[in-house]
Amino acid sequence: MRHGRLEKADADEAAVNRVVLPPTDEAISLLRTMQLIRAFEEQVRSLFFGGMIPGLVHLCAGQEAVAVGVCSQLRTSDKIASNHRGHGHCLAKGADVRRLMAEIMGRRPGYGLGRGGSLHIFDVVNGNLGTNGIVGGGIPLAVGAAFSAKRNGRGDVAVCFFGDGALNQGLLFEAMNMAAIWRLPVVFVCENNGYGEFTASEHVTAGRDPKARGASFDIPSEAVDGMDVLAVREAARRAISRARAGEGPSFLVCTTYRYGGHHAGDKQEYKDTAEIEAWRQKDPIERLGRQLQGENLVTSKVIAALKGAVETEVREAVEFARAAPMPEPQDLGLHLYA
Amino acid sequence: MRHGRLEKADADEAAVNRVVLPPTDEAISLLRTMQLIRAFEEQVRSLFFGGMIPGLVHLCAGQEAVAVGVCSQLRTSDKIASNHRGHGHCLAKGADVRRLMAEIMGRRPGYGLGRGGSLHIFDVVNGNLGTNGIVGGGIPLAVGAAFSAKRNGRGDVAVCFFGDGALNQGLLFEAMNMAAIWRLPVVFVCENNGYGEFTASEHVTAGRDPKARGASFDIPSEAVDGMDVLAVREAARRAISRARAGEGPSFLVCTTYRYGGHHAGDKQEYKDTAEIEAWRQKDPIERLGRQLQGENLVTSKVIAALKGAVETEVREAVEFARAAPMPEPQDLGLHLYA
Amino acid sequence: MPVPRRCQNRRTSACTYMPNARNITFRSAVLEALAGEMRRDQSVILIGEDVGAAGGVFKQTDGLHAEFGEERVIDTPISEAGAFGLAIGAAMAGQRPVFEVMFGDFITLVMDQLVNQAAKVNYMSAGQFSVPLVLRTAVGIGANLGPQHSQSLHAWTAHIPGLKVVMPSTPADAKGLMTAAIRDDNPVVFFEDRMLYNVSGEVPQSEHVVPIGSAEVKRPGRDISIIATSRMVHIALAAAELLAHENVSVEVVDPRSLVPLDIDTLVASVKKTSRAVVVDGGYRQYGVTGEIAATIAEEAFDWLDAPIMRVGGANVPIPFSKSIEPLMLPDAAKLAAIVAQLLHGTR
Amino acid sequence: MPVPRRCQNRRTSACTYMPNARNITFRSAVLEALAGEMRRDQSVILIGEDVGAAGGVFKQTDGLHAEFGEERVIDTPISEAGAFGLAIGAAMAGQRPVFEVMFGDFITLVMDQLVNQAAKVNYMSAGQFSVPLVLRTAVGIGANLGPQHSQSLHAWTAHIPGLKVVMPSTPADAKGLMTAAIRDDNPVVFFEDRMLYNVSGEVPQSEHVVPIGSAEVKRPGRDISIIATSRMVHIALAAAELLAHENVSVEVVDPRSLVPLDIDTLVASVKKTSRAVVVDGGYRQYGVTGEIAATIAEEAFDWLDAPIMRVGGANVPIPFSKSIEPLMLPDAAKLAAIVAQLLHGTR
Ligand SMILES: Cc1ncc(C[n+]2csc(CCOP(=O)(O)OP(=O)(O)O)c2C)c(N)n1
Ligand SMILES: Cc1ncc(C[n+]2csc(CCOP(=O)(O)OP(=O)(O)O)c2C)c(N)n1
Ligand SMILES: [Mg+2]
Ligand SMILES: [Mg+2]
Repeated sequence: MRHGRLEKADADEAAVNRVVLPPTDEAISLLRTMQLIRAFEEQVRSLFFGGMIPGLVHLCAGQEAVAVGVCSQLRTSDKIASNHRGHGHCLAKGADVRRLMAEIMGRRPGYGLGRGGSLHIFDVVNGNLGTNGIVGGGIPLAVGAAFSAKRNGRGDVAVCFFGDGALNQGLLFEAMNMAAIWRLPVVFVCENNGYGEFTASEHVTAGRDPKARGASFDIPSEAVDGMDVLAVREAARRAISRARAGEGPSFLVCTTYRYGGHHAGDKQEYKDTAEIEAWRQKDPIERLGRQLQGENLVTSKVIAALKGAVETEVREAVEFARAAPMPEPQDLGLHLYA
Repeated sequence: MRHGRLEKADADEAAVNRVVLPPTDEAISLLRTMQLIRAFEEQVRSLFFGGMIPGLVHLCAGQEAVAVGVCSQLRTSDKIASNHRGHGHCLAKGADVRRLMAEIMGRRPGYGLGRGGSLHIFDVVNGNLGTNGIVGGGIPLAVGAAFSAKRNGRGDVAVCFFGDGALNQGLLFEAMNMAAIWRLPVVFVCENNGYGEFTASEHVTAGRDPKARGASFDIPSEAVDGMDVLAVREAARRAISRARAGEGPSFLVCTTYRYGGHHAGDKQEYKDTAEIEAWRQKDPIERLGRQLQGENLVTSKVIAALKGAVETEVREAVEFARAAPMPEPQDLGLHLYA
Repeated sequence: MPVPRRCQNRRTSACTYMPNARNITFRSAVLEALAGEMRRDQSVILIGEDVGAAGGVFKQTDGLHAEFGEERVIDTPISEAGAFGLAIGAAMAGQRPVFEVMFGDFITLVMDQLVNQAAKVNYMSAGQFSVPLVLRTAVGIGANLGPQHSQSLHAWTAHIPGLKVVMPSTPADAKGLMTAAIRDDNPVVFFEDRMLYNVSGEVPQSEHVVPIGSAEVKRPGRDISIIATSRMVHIALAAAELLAHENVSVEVVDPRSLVPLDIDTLVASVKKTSRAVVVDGGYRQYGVTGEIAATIAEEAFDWLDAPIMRVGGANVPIPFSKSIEPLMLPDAAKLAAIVAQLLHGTR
Repeated sequence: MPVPRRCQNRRTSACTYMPNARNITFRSAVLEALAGEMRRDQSVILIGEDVGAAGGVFKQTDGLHAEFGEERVIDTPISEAGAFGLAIGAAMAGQRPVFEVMFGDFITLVMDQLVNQAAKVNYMSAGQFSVPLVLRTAVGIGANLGPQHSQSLHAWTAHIPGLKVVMPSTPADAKGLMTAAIRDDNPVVFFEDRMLYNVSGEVPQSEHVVPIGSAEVKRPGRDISIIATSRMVHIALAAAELLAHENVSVEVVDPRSLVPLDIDTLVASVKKTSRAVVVDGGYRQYGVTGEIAATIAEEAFDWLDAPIMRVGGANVPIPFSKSIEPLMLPDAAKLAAIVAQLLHGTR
C-alpha cells in the first residue's frame, strides 16, 4: 500500500492519541456531522455528473473525521480558513446546508450570490474565512485572524486546514514562523491524504516526517490518525486549549484519505484499487458507529435514523437550490467594493 | 551578549568541527583571500563616504571566513549564488578585483557595464550567478544550477549564500524541499550574523536551532563556527563531497558577525559596543594568522607582506575604476534581450 | 512553390506556407512543438505540476513523460515560486526549460522570480548570462472556474522590459510560436487560452516557426480594423462574418505577440480602414487595449475617422455561475454591435 | 470662511481648504496621517519590516513604535507573502492594517495575496467580509538603487478589479489620501515616491481627508494639458514654468488616484486645451499612460487637435549608474520640448 510512510509516523503516536470517548450527546453529534458531510458530498457528486454543477468540485468523502474532530472543539467566534476541498470544513463549522448547496450550484441564495462556487465559500456568521482556490492561500488568513484574536483578548482561536500538497508552499513556513514568534492562537491542520492532484506526496515531499516541519519552529507538532474522529478531537482539544491559554500555535498532521478522485470526474488511474479498499476499511463514520455500538451508547437503528435524517436534509437543500434563481446580470458588479 | 542563542548551537557542534590544518599553500591562500576581501571592503567603505559610490553598499567585513572557507572547496565550473552582502563571495569565487570595483563604482568596465552595481555582480567565467537585491532570490537559482549540473553529470555543484534574514523566506523551504527530493548537488550556506537590517534575528526567527529547518527535509544540516575559516572549510568539504558524490544537498548554518552596519552609513544604534567588541575578538583573519604562526607555518612578516600586497591590489583596482568611464547613453538599452 | 493554403494575408511577411498541413487541435499543436523541440535539443526540459505521467490537467503534456522520461519531464511539488526560480537557475546554467504554471491566476506566485530575476539577468550581467526559458500558462474565462482560476494577467508581463509575451490564437500559430519561444534566448511568457485547446485548424506537420513579433491579418477588410488577441480573434472573425452580411468589411488583425508588438502591421491596417476596435480578454482597466489603442492613435492620428474603441473583460472578479460568467466578455453579436455603432457614429 | 491658500484649482470639488497649514515634508505628512488614524482608531495597526524601533528604512514610520508600542507597530520577519497574508486575515477579522512593503519592487512577492485574496474577498463573500487594508510602498527612480530597488509597478495593481490605487504628489495630498485610504473599507495600494519624502509643502495640521477618486488641477492653463502622476507632477509643473516663458499656457492635472480614476476632470481639461500629454514614472510599455490616453481619446476625440502623447519610464531595467539612471525619466526641459513639438506640430 502506498501512502504508507505516513502510516508509520501515525503508529508511533498511537500511544499519545489514546481514545477518550466523549459524552454520548457529543459523540452522536460527531457522528451526525460526519454523516451529513458524507451525504452532502454524495449529492454534490451526483449533481456534478447530472450537469447541475459547472466547473470543478473537490470532494472530501473519507476525510470527514478531520473537519469534524477539529471543529467540534471550536466555538462560533473562532475562525477557520479552508482550502479547495472544503465542504466538510464549512459544514463542520456550522454552515447552512441550503446556502452551501446553493453556492456550489451557482444559485443566488448561496453564500456568495452563487458567484464564487465551491472554491469560495465564506460564512461570516460561523467564522469561516473561506474555502480557497489557491493551495496554501488560506493559511496566512487564519494566522491573521489569530493575530486579531490575540489583540482582542477574548480567547478566540483560528484553525487552517490544508492538504499535504500545501506542505510544500513556502507560505506555510512563513506563516508558521510568525505564529511561533508571536505565540498566536492558531492550529495548523494538515490533511495528509497522500496525494496532491495526481501526484503521490512521497514523490514531491522531502523528509520522513512532516511533523518535523512544524517542530523546526518549536511548534508542538503531532501526528494524528485522521480516520479516527475521536483521536482528531483529542489532539485538537489539546492544541486548541494551548492556543486559548496563550501558549501559541500547534501543528497537527492528520493522516487521511480521499475516496474519490482529486475532483469529481478524476478517474484516479494513479491509485490502485487495493489501496482504496484498504482505506475504506478504516472509514471514520463506520468506525465511530462501531465504537458507539460497542459501548452500547447507540443502536444501529439510531445510526440509520441519523443517516436518514441528514440525507433528507441534504435532499431538501438540493431541492431548495435547484428551485433557486441564478444570479442576474446586475449581480455581476455587486460587491466589487465594500 | 545578544546573538548568543546561536552561539550555543555552535558550541554543541564544536566536536564535529575539529580543525584540520590544510597544507601551507592552501592555508596561505585562505588567509590571503580573507585579507583581500577585508581590504576590498575597507576601500569600498571609504569610497562610499567619499561620494564615489552611489546607492547602497552592504559590506561583509567580519564574515570573510564563510565565503572563503566554502569557496576554497569549489572549482571554477561550480556555481554560486550570492546575496546583497556579496563582495566576499564574488572575490572568493575568483572575481577580477578591478572589474568588481568598477561595477560597484558604476563604471563601464564593470561586470555589468556599471549598470548593476554592488547588488548585481555576475561573473560567468567563475560561475557566479549573481549577487542579488532580493532577500532569498538567489537560493533557487543555485538549486536550478545544481539541477543542471546533475543532468550534465560532470560532478559540478552549486552553493547559495544567504543571511539569517532569508531563513524566513518561504522560497528557502521550497528550494530545500526540491533539492532534497531530487538529491541535487547544492549546499545551502546560511551566514547567520544575528541581524536582518536593524532587527535582531531572534526577534523574528522561531525555533532554537536553525539547523532543524534543513533537517526537517532530511537534509544533513550542521552548525559551523563561521568565524573560523578552517571549520567552515571542513564542513564545506564534507558537504561538497557529498554533493559531488550524488548524495544530495546539505545545509550549513555558519554563525558569524558583520562588524559594520547593515549598509555603509548605518550607525548600528541597535547593537551595543560590547557585543561588537566581543565578536572582533574572534576575527577570522587574526585567528588564522595566529594558528599559522602557532604552527610556525608563516611569520608575522609574511602575513604583513600578504596584507600589503592585497591592499596594493585593491588600491590599484580603485585607481583603475576611478579612471574608467561611466556608461554612455547608448548603454542604457544594451542587453535588454539576449 | 505551391500556393499557401488558407492564407488570407496580403502582407507576405506574416503569411506562412504550410506544407503537410493537417487539421489538428490547438492542444495537439502546442504538444507537437514541445515534442519537436525536445527531440531536437536535449537541453529542452519541461517543469511543472502534474505535467509528467498525468500528462497535465488539460492533457496538454500528454505523452511527453512517456517519450522523454522523468529526467526531462519533471513533476514539481506545489512550490511555484521555488520551482520557477529553479527553472531560471537551470536556464542560466545551460538548460532550456519550459515551465508550466497550471492556471494563469497562479503566475502571481512567480512574479518576483520573473520580474526581478528572469527579465533582468541578461541586462544586469551585460549578456554574460541569458535566461532561455518559456513560461507557459493556461488562461481564459468561460469554463465556470471562478475568480481564482480564470484570469489572464498578460498585461502584467507585457509591462516588464526584458520579457517577450506571446498569445497565439490558432493551432498553427500555437505550434509556430511555441517553437520560436523555445528557441528564443530570452524569457518568453506564453499564454494559452484553455477554451481554444479543442479548437482545430490546419497545422504543418513539419517544423513550423512563427517569428515572435509579427502580427498577422487574419481577415482582410476595408471599413474597420478589429485588433484582437488570442481567443478574441475568433470572436472578431465571427463578428466580421456577421457584419459582412450588412456589407461592412472588417479587417481582423492578430498581434500574436504583445512584446515585441508589431505596431507597423497594426498601424498599416488602421491607416487603411481609418477606424479601429481593440479587443482583449483580460480585465479592461489598465489592460493591454490601452497601450495598443494609444500607440496606434499616436501613429495614425491623422487617419482616424473615429476614436479607437476598446473592448475587454468586465472589471470585476470573474464569477463562476453559468448565468453571468458569459457577461465578462463580448460575444460576436455584441462586438458587431460595437463596430456598427462606431461606423455609424451613434456612440 | 477664509480664502484657501495655495489653491490653484478652479474646480471647487478638488480644491481643499487648508486650516492651520504648515510647511512640512511629504514624509512627515504621511506620518501625521498614520499617527492621526492610529490615535483615532484602535484597530489601525502597522505591519512591515523594520517599521518598529528602527522607524523604517526611510524614517517613514519614525516615532510610531514609541507612541503605539509593539502591539500595534509590528516588525515582521522577511516574509512578505506570509506577512501580507496575515494582514489580510487580520483585516477580515476586524483590524485595519497598514502593511508596508519596503521597496515597491518587492510587491511582486505579495501579488497572490493581493490579487487572489484581498481584491476579491468582498466580492466572493458577497460583502460578508471586507478587507480594510492599506498596502504602502516606496518607489521611484533616482537614488541609484538599481534594477531591483527602483521600480514602480502601480500599473499592475491598477489592472486588478477590487483594489484602489493611490499616488500622491504633494505633502497635503499624501496626508489627505493616506487618511482616506486608512478609512476606506477596501484594499488600497498607496505608492510613495521616495524622491518626494524630503519635498515640503503646506499641510493642514488638523484632520485632512482627500477623497480617493478626485483628480486635482495643480496648475490651470489653456494651451495643453499635462496629466501627470506622483513625482511627475513636479516635473510637469517645472516644464509648465519653462513653457510659460515662451507664452505657452500649460494645465497640469494630477489624477491622484488611478483607481478610481476621475476621468471627468481629465476630460474636462483636455476638452478645454485640445491637446494632452500623459506622464508617468513607471515603465512606459503597457503602463498606465496607455489607459489614460486611450480613455481620454475615447471621450474627447472630437476636441483633440493632436494625438495624445505619452511619456513614461524607459523600457529597460533601471540602471544604477549615475551617468545613465537620469535617462530613465524625462526632466522638465525634455518634457517642455515634447510639449513644444506637440504644439507646433513638428513631431
Ligand atoms: C497555488 C496553486 N497551485 C496549484 C493549484 C492546483 N491544485 C489544486 S488542488 C492541488 C493539489 C492539492 O493537494 P493537497 O494540498 O494535498 O490537497 P488535496 O487535494 O489532496 O486535498 C493543486 C496542485 C492551486 N489550486 N493553487
Ligand atoms: C525580498 C526582500 N525583502 C526585503 C529586502 C530589504 N532587505 C535587504 S537586506 C535585508 C536584511 C537581510 O538580512 P540577512 O538575510 O540576515 O542578511 P545580512 O544583511 O544580515 O547579511 C532586508 C530586509 C530585500 N532586499 N528583499
Ligand atoms: Mg493531498
Ligand atoms: Mg543577517
